[in-house]
Amino acid sequence: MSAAAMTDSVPLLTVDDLVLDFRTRSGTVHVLDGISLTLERGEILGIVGESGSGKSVLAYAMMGLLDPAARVPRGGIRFAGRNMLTESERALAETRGREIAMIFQSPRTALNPIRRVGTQVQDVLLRHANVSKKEARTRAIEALARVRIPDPERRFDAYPFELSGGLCQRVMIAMAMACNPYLLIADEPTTGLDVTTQAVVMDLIRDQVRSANASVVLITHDLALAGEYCDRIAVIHAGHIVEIGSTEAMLDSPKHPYTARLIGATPGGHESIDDLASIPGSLPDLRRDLPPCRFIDRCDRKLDRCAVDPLPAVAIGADHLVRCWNPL
Amino acid sequence: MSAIMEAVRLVKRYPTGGGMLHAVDEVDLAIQPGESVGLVGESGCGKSTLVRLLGRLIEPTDGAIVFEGQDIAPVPLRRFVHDTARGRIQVVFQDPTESLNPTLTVFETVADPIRRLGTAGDRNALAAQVRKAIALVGLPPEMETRLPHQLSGGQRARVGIARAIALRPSLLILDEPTSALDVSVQAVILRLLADLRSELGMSYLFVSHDLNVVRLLCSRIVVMYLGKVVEEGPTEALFRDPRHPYTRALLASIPNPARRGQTPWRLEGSASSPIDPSPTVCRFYGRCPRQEDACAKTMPALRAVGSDGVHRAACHFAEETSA
Amino acid sequence: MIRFLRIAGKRLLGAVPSLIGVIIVTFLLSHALPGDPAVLFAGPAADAASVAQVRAHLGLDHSLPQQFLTYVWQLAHGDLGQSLTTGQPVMTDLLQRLPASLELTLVALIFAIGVAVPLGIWAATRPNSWIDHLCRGTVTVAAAFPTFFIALLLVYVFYFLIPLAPEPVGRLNDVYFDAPTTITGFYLIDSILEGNWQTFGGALAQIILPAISLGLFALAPIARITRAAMLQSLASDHVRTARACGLSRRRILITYALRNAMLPVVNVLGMVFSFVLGSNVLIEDVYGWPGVGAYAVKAVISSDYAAVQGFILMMAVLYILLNLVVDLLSMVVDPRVKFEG
Amino acid sequence: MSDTSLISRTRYALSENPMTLLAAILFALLIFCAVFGPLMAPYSPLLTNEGARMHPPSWLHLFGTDALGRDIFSRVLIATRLDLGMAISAVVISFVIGTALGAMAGYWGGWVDAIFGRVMDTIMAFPLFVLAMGIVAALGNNVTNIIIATAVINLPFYGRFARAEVNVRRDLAYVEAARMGGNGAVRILWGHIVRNILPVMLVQASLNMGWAILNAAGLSFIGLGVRPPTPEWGIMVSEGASYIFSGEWWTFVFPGGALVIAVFCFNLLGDGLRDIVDPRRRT
Repeated sequence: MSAAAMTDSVPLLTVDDLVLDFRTRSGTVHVLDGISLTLERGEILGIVGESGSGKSVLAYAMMGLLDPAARVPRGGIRFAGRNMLTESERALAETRGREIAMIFQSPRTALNPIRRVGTQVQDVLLRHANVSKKEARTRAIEALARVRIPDPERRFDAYPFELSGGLCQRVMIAMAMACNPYLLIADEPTTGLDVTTQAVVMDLIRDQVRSANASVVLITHDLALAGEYCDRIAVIHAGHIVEIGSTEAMLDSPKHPYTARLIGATPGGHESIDDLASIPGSLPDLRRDLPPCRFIDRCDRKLDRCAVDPLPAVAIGADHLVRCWNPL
Repeated sequence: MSAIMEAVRLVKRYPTGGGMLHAVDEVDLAIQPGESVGLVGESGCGKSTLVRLLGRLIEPTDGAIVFEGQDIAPVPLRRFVHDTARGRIQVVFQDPTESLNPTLTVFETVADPIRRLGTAGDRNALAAQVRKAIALVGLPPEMETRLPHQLSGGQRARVGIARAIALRPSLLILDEPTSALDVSVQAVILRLLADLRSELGMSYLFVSHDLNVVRLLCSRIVVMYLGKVVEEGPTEALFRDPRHPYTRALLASIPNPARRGQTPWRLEGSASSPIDPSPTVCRFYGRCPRQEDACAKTMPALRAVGSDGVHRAACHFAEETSA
Repeated sequence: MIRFLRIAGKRLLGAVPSLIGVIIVTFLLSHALPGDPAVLFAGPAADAASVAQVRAHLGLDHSLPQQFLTYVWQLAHGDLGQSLTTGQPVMTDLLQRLPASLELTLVALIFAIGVAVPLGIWAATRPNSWIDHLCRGTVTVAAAFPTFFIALLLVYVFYFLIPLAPEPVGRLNDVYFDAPTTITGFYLIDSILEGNWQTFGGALAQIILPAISLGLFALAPIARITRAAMLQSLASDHVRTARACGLSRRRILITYALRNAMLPVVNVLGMVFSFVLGSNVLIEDVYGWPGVGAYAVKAVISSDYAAVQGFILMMAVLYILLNLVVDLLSMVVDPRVKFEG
Repeated sequence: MSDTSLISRTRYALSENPMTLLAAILFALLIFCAVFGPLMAPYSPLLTNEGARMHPPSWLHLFGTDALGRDIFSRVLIATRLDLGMAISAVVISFVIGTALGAMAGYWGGWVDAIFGRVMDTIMAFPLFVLAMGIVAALGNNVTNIIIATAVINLPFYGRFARAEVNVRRDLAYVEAARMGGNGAVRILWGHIVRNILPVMLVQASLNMGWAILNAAGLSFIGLGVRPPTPEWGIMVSEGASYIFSGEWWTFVFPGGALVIAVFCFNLLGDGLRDIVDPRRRT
């Protein structure tokens, strides 16, 4: 991370040179490699990548919710003074829901199908807010009202299957924000929702965290969506953060060939189909021994050293970092 | 110029416990030869039902489907399956994984429609046709013997397209063909589709929830809401000057980095019930930012709003251009 | 609650077609099949005249639909015909013996559920551990033992070889104990109600081996489905959400995982009931249990048609009722069922 | 399913669950006994021997002798063919009929499905063993009727399974694509749907075999179907039961044990096949 990105205070979240593998029957999968980033208070960071790039695993690692098959040979994640990878499950459970919260894609299945949605919000409050049952109920209804669920007293008693996908996602946001966490991790929160609902949900997430001065990590495959809502964007490719910087810098003058290709392949902003760029090849097989740069097979700017030298971290301007030997 | 496919007052209703579900309600839609028409709308608006009606996978409740000059709606599905028109309307399905039979190789998958409906005489002629289709979608010949689970998402999408174009249809209906794909793959498939259309001279009905995709591929867009067409018009006109409030909301919801920090008017809530909707109330009533008495009294008809006569909208206030 | 009752009523009505089907099948089993019941009823020594007499007496000279109507008419009056072996009305015989079979069935079910559900949960919380493999192995082996064989083995080992269990002479050894006064017909409950702990102990000792014999086979399906459902539940999206919300391990395990996992478990109970009810036939004789199963076996061997038919009908009705209970139970567990209903 | 993946999955399933290998060996042994049992038996199964009544197991009579002096080992061995034969015939009948009817009901729905559902519901409304008992009692006491009864009570098992599997596939995109490609109903049902569910159905059949064996043996045990002196495991257990209080355990333990092994083998085999064919359903 460039020194300029550091402020005087300690960042809310620091991921430092994180390496993460999955042990599977068909070999070790090198899911994440050398991930470093920081997140300040009140900031919205987008992590953008194709499926299989490791962006969701990174989100789960931040929550300390890793699969037992995951191994972390190097690096760490510090959130609000805690090491999220080494703390006990009990301590992490205290933190989750209170200081760090998460929302998921497909909100209908993310909620318990046979428990009233209000009760699920209430469960979180009872666990973390040290309140009576009655008080928790009142506060749960308030939380539902804050996410603009119409008629929250009545909806408190609804089951997830009685609500639309958009409303379920609002309930999830209400649950996540019930205890005013410092950080909200949103893992593809609008996948599967209609575009109009997506806009409503994203507005809601943004407004909620802004008013609580919380931070967001938005995991998404949609660069345009990240562009509209995030302050900064990190582009992840095959377990590497290839470029990270302010949204303007990333979209206006991308430095990594992959970022540029990604922007070129996003349908919005093109006048004709002929302008639509493609990205050749696909993600490398993460079970193999990988070259230092994992984009090398898809890159038209590769140099000889790309296959040999470890990835550089080139700072461009104050808050823009690219990991490429031959940036644009 | 006569349309290659024209739906006339097409209706599909389903009986449900609570009444009749009006999935597609008196929809008129014409596709000209060589034209590429985009169909957009939120989930549950009836666009999938319309695709299945036009693709002749389900029987319409009422209305006509005129394809290449003949009304094919009265032909029962059981018989239509063996009709020559069957091969001339093909559909590319949404999920490339689900749309391939897991036990059939790429070759068998593409050969199936040719065997059933094609004219290929002997084995060699069939193989030649299959290889041609596989080559057209840009799959290397060695993929022929692969099974779906041995292919990547993009390759599966290509197989689905190869199967659909194997019979050289005149109308290809694409039901969200790229929604399950990553952007990088999506871009490739979209370009392939554009190339195939000009190469084979097909007409497209392209269904998508992504307006940006539709914009790139289609010259005309049809917007559906709760079983009805609420607006249709040339792509540029519709993007520049949407006349129906729903279309406006749809356009305003497209993620756009240029709008960062702004909160335009959002379409909240969900559509009213499609079960026995009132025939005299605008379907958008209740969700519309400007609902007036007229909207609750008469259902607005789809009518021309521009001088060109092709841009049409179903709103009482469609003449008021948006700011 | 009103919604619950309304749907319960609906389910009750939904059982009517099954009931009609059951009545038709039992009727067909005796009337429309090869072989002449009149010959059977009249006995091997009867001449043509007495067969004809029996035929007329049984109404077998009427047309099939007419016979069916007579049959339904008699059923409606609780008339299942006369048993040839006991000479009593079949209904009386069955009602007399039913409590014994029901008591045994229920104890067997409680045993099976009580062992299998915790076992399944235990295995699911430690998947692929040695505990898991042990559980899986044990229930697989248990499921391979025919009920009648396990019954014999248990008697041989725990009565003949190591005399731990009492002599298998039915519900209570009347040499030492007096039967409790009939209140529910279940000895275990009646003896408690009477406060007669000695009798309770005696009845309990008698029922343990047959109940285990009956319940053992049911262990496998219940334990397996519990394990599978629990594993699925623990891996589900909503449990992930609960973990992301930092809920306590206990709350996640019980409120979020277990309650959801109970749905499929409740659903297999129907199948398990079917098995346990049917198996009474196989083991009652071994334990000298005076239930309907042993009665039915005797009836089958002596071609006592009315008795067999009555038994089948009664079991089917019982089973339909039990399934209704399962249905209502799953409604309590899953709110979604209510809305679909 | 490609050959390589089938082999690798088989290897995986075997390494994951070595019991499947044991099951396969037991299965081979059972089939061997069923085919060659009569040739290998040291004594005639019906040969009574006044001088050798109730002999405990010895080298002369591996499993001892029964009250009539018949060699229990020979009887158990020879019974394999009958017991497996009854179960396999019953399973084949219910598999074929159940799958066909269920698939049609699931595909066409409507009144075909309604009638199918009613018939299955009626069968399922009985405790199944009780129904089997009733059927054999009514149809007559012989082996064929045991097979018919066992087939009837297993019918809903396949029928409902096939119906459900076909029902979820009937509107899948690849089936609709097949319709687009000019396939008629029969071709779609057989070529595109049933062929895909056949492996899973076969797993169900092998899981069901154990149950069919138990059912047939249970019927003989209570005196239905097979009659003495025919060697059959259920009937032999039933005959041996009389000597339980005189301690002649071998009379019922060996035929009972044979039943246990057969049922155990098929249950394990079904589990193993399921792991190979359909790993998701593993329980």
